[in-house]
Amino acid sequence: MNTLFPFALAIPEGIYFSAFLVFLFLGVILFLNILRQKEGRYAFPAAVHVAAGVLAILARDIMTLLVAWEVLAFSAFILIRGTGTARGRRISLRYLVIQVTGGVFFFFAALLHFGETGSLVTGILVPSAQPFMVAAILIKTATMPVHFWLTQAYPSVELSITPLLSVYTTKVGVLTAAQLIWISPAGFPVLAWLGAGTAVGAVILALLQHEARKLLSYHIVSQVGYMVAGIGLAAGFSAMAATAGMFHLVTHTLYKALLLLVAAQAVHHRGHEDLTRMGGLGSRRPLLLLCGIIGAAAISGVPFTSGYASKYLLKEASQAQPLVTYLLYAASVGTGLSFIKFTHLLFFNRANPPSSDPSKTRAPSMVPLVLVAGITVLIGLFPHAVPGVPRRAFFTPSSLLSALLPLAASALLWMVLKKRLTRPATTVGRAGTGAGGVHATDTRAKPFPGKAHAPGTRLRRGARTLHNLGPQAQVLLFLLVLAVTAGLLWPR
Amino acid sequence: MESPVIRVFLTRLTAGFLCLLLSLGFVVLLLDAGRHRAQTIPTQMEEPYTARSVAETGSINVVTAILMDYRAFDTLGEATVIFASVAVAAAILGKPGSPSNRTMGLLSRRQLSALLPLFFIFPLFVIFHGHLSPGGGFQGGVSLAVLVILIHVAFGDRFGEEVIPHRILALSEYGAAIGLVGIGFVGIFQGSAYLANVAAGFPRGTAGTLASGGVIPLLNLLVGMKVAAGLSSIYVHLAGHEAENVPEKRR
Amino acid sequence: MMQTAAYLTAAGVFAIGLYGMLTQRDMIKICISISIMDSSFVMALVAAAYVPGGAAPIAGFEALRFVDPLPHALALTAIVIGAGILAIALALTVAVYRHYGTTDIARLFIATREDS
Amino acid sequence: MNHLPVLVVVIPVAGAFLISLVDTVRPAFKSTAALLVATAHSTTLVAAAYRGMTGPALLYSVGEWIAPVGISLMVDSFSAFFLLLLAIGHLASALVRIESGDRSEWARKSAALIALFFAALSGITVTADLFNLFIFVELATVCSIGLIARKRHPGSAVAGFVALMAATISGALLLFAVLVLYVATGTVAMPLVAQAAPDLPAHLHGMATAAIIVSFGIKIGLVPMHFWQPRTYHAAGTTVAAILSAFGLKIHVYALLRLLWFPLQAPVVLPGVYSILLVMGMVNILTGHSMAMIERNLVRMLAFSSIAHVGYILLGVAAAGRIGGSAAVYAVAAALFHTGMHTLMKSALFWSGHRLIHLSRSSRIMDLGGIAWRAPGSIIAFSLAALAIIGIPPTGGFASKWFVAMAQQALLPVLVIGAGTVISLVYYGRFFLIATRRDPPDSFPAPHPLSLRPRLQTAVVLALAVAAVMAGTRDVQVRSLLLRAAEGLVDQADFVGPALIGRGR
Repeated sequence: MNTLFPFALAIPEGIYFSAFLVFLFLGVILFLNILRQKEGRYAFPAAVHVAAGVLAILARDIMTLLVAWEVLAFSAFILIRGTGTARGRRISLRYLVIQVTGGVFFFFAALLHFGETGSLVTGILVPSAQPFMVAAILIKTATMPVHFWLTQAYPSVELSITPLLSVYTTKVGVLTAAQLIWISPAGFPVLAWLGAGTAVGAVILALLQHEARKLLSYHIVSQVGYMVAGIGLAAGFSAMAATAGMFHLVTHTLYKALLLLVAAQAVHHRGHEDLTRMGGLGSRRPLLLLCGIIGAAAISGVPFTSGYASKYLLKEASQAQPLVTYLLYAASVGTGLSFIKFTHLLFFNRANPPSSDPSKTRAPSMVPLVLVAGITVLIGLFPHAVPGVPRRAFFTPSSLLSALLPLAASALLWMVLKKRLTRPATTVGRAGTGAGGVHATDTRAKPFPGKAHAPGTRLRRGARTLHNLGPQAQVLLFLLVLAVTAGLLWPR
Repeated sequence: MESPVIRVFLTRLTAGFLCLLLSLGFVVLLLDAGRHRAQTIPTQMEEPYTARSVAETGSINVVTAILMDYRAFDTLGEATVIFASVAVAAAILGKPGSPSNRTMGLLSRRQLSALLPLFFIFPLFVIFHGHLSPGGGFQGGVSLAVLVILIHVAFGDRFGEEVIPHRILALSEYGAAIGLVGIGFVGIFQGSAYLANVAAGFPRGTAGTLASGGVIPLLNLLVGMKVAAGLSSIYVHLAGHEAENVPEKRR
Repeated sequence: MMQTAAYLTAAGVFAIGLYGMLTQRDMIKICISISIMDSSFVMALVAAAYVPGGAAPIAGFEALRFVDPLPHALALTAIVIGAGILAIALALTVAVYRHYGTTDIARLFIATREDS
Repeated sequence: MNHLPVLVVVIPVAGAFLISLVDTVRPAFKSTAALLVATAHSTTLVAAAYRGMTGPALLYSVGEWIAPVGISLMVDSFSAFFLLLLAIGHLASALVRIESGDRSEWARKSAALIALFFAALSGITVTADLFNLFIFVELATVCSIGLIARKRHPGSAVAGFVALMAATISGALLLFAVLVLYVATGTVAMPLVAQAAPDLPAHLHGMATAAIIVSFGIKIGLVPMHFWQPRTYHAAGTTVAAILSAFGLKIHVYALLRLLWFPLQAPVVLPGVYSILLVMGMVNILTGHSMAMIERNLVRMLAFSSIAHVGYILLGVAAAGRIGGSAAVYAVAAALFHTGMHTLMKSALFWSGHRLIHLSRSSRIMDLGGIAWRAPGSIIAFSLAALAIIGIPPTGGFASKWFVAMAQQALLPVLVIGAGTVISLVYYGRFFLIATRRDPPDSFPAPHPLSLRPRLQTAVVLALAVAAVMAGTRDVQVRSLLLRAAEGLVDQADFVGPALIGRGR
C-alpha cells in the first residue's frame, strides 16, 4: 500500500534548477524585506508561502505538488486579507475560492491519472486527465478569461507583500504545466493560443491602467501568457519551447520582483498609487531610477537584458506556429509602450503636485533592489551562465533586429499616444490615505448593494422557508420518501 | 375561491387516505410474510421456547422466561429506557416544587385509606408470581406506580410527597437499577455469561413453585421496583409545578 | 382469518394514530396519537404471535399448541419503550406550556425559528 | 468467554446509575464520577476494539443463550472501528463537558444522560439482534432528546418535540421492518435473518429495506428528511450538537450499513438500493453545502455541513454496494475513512465553536466578528478542522475525499465532491474572515457566568483537530486499519453466520 502523500522531493536539474535557485533567492530576499518593514504579523504566512513555493519546485510527485498549490493559496490568502478591511476580506475570499477551484480541478486530474496508472510520480498525465489539468493551470496562471483574481488581489495588499506574491503562485502553475501537460487536441496547441492571446490582451488592459501596481499586475498576466504559450508549444511542436518558457519564468520572476519593488518604493514616497500624479523621482533617486530602467528594459526585451534572451528563445521555439509568434511580437510592442509610459510617469514626468521629500531613504531599503537588478543584468549579458539554457547564439544581428523592431514600433506609438496614455485619471477622490494600496482604493468598496435586489435573494429566501417546514409536513415528507423508496425497490 | 374549511377538509382527507393506504400496505406485507414463513419453516421447529423453558429456566411462564432469562438483556435495555426518560423528564421540567394541595372529596379519601393497604396486594402478587402466571415485574411495577399516583391524586401532592418523598423514589430507582446491572455480573463471576441464570449457579427449584426459576423472581422484583419508582417519579415531575418558573410569557 | 382481522385492527389503529399525528396541531393530541401508534404495534406483535388454537404460553397448561411467546415478550418491551417516549413527549409539552402558555405546535414552531 | 462485548454496554449503563446516585447523595463528586465512568467505558471500548480488530469476530451470548433463543452480541473488525470512535467520543465529551458552576437540573442530569447515550450507541454497535438494536436505538433517541431539550433555551423544548416526532416515525418504521423480518423468518437474530434473507420474497425484502433506509435516513438526515436537524442542533447547543453529529449520527450510519449488509444481504439480493443511496449522497452533498453557504448562524451552518458530509459517506457506501467483491472493501474503507475524519473534524469544529459562541453569547456569524482574538486556541483548532473538512491536502479530510472519489465508477459523483469542496470553502472561509477581523466591535458582552474550563476544552479540541489533520499524512496506517474494518462488513456473512449457527444447541 502506497501512501497518498509520499512527499518525494529532489533537487531538480537543468532549467528547473535555475528556477529553483531563483525561487530560493527571491524568497529569502523578499522575506527579509518584509521583516525589515516591521510587518511582523506577515512573517509566518510569508515564510510558509516561500516554503510552499520551494516545495512546489522540489516536488517529484503529483500530491506534493498539489499540497504546494494549496499551501500557496492559503498562505497568500492570509497575506492578502492582512489589512482586514471589508474590501480586503472580500478580495481575499474570492482569491481563495478561485485558487481552490483550481486545486479541485487538479484533484480531478490527479484522481483520473491515479485511477488509470496507479502512480503519482510526476509525469505527463493520461489523456483523460489533461482537460482538467488544463483548467487548473488556466486558473493558476491567471490566463485571460480567469485573470481577474490576480489583478484584483495583488494591487490591494501591503506594499512589501506584492513582490512576494508575484514570485510563486502563477509561476508554480507554469511549472506544473511544464511537468504534467502535453495536450494538443487534433494537433491544435490550445495552451499556446490561450497564452499568446493572454499576452496581448493583458498588455492592452495594462496600457489603460493608471495605478502602479495594477499596471504591473496586468503585466504579470501578460508575461505569464508568454510562458503558457511556451509550454503550450512544447506539446507536440517543439521540445525547446518548454525550456524557453521556463527560462522566461526565471527571468520574468526576477525582473517583475524588481519592478514591483521599485513601484513599492515610489508608492511609499507618494502615499498613493496614481502614476499620473507621481513623476519627478528620477532626479532625486538615481539608484531607484537605475533599477527601474533595468527592470523596464528587461521586461520590454531590450537587447542585452534578461528579458531579451528569454523572449528570443520563445520566439525561436514558436516558429512552427507563426501566428503565435506574431501575437508575441504584438505583445512585445505593447509591453515596450507600456513601460515607456511607466518609466516616464514614474521618473521623468514633472512632479505634479509636489511630492514629499524622498531623499531621506535609508540605504538598506535599496539592498534587495540592487541585488535583483544585478542578477537581472548578469543574466542578460551572459544568458548561457544560467543552468539549463540551451547553447545558442543569442546575439546575432538578425535576432537583435527582431528584438529592436517591436521596440522601435513602441517608441513610434509612444510619440503618437503619449498624451492619451499619460492623461490623469479622471476619477477624483482617489486621494491616498496612507502607504497601503488598500486604503488608497478603499473608497470604492461599496456598502452592501441593495439587499432586496441582490441576485439569488429570492432563491435564498425560498430555501430558508423550505427549511422551516412544519413538523407535520416533515412527517408527511418522511412517508412520501418511504413511498418513493418502496416504489423504487419494488421488484420488477 | 375555496374556503379554509374546504381546504382543511381536503388536507385531512388526503392525510387520512394516505394513512389508510400505508397501514393496509403494512397488513399485506405482514400477511405475505406469514405466508412465506408457513411455506418455508416446518411447523415443529416454529417455536423454540415452550418445549425447553421449564427445563432450562424453571419458569413455567414462558413469556417471563423469555423476558427475564433468554432475552434479559432486552429487559435491561428497557429498564434503562425508563431510567433515561425519568432523567429526561427531570432535566426538562426541573425539580418538582410547590406541590398543589388539591385533593379528592372526603368520601373517596376515607374509602381509599381503608382500601389502599389491600390494593397493594395485587401488584405484589403480580410481581412475585411473574414466573408462574401471566404478569411479572413490569406489570406489577406499573400497578404499584398507579397506587403511588392514586395517593398523590387522592390526598394531594403535598401529602404524597410527605409519604413517599421524591428523593426516596429516586434512590429506590437507582438502587434497583444498580441491583439489576449488578445481578448480571454474578454470571460473569461464576464463569458463565452476563445475566446468566441457571448456568451461573442460581437454583432452578421445582417448576411451578414460588421459589423456582433461579434468579427470575429476584429480577422481577428489581424490575418491579424500578418501574414503579420510575413511573411514579415521572408523574411527580409532570404534575409538580416548578417553584421558580411560573409562566413568564403568555402568547 | 383471525390473524388477518387482528392485523386489520392494528392497521386501523395505526392509521388513526398516524392521521392524528399528521393533522393535529395540539401537542397533547400529538402525544395521544403517538400513544395510539405504539398500541397498534403491540397489537400487531400479538397478532403475529397468533397460532390457530394455541394456548397462552404457560407450561402448566395442557395444550397441543401454544402461541408464539417471543412476540409477547417483545410486545411488553415495546410497551415500556412507548411509555418512556410518551413520558418525555408529555414532559416536553408541559415545559413548552409553562414557557409559552400554548401547546399549538404550529404556532410554536414559527415562534421559535432561529434564522428569521 | 471474553466478556468485552457486553461490558461495553453494561459499564456505562451502571455508570449512569452510579452518577445519578452520586448526584443525589453527594453532588460535589458528580463530575469526578462522570469522568471516571467515561474513562472506564473508553478503556473497555478500546480493549474491545483491539480484540475485534486483531482477532476473529468476538461473539457473545448474553446469559449463555445462543442465537435463536437468546441475544447475541458481536464485535468484529467493522464494529471495532466504530467502538474506537465511541471511545474517543465518550472520553472527549466527558472532558469537554465538565462544568463547574452550573447547578441547574439539566446540567445535573446531563452527565448521566451522556453516559447512557454512549451506552446506547455502544449497544447499537455490538448487538447482533434486531429487536435489541431497536431498543438501543430508542434509548439513544430518549437520551438525545433529553440532551437537546435543555431548559436554558426556550425554543429547545419545541425543537426536542419536533425531533421526537421524527424519531417516532423512525422508530415505528424500524419496528415494522423488524416485525416483518420476524414474521417472515421466525427469528430476530441477525445471523439467522441473514441466512434466510436470500430466500425471502423480493417484495418483502425490498419493503423491509425501504423501511430501514427511511428509518435511519431520518436519523442521519438524508436529504428530504433532514429538515428537523439544523433546528435540533441549534437548540441543543454546540456541546451536545457535537455529540449528536460527530458520534450519534455515525453510529446510526453504522446501523444502516450493518443492517443492509448483514441481515438484509442487500449487495447480493437487492443491489438496486445502492443506486438510490448514490443519488441521495449526491443530493445530500449539494443541499447540505448550499444551505450551509446561505446560513447565518454558526451552529446551523455546521449542522448543514454534517448533512453534506453524510453524503460523502453514502457515496463511498453506494460505490461499495455497486462494485461488490473485493473492490467493495476499498470503497467501504473509503467511506469509513470519511466517517472517522468527519467525527474528528466535526467534534473539533463544534467544540471550538462552543468557546467562541460562549465568549460572544451569540451564535449568529455576524455577532462573532473579531472573536478570534479572544480565543486564539479555539480559532486555531477551528481553522485546522475547517481545513480538514474542506479537504485541503495533506489533511485527513482530503485523503478521505480522495479515496471516496477513487471508489466511484462515474464521473458525476466525483464532480459533486469537487463542487462540495469549493462551496464549503466559501462558508468556512467567510466565517474565518469574520472571526478574525481586526475591527471588532467596541466591547463584547460579558461572557456567560458559567465558565467551562477553557484550557482543558481547548486542549481536547486541538488534539482532535490535529488528529484530523495528521491522519492524511499517516494514511497508510489508517488505511490498513480501515481495510481490516471494511473486510468485517463485506465478508462478515462468510464467517460470522456459520460461527453462530455452529455453536447453537
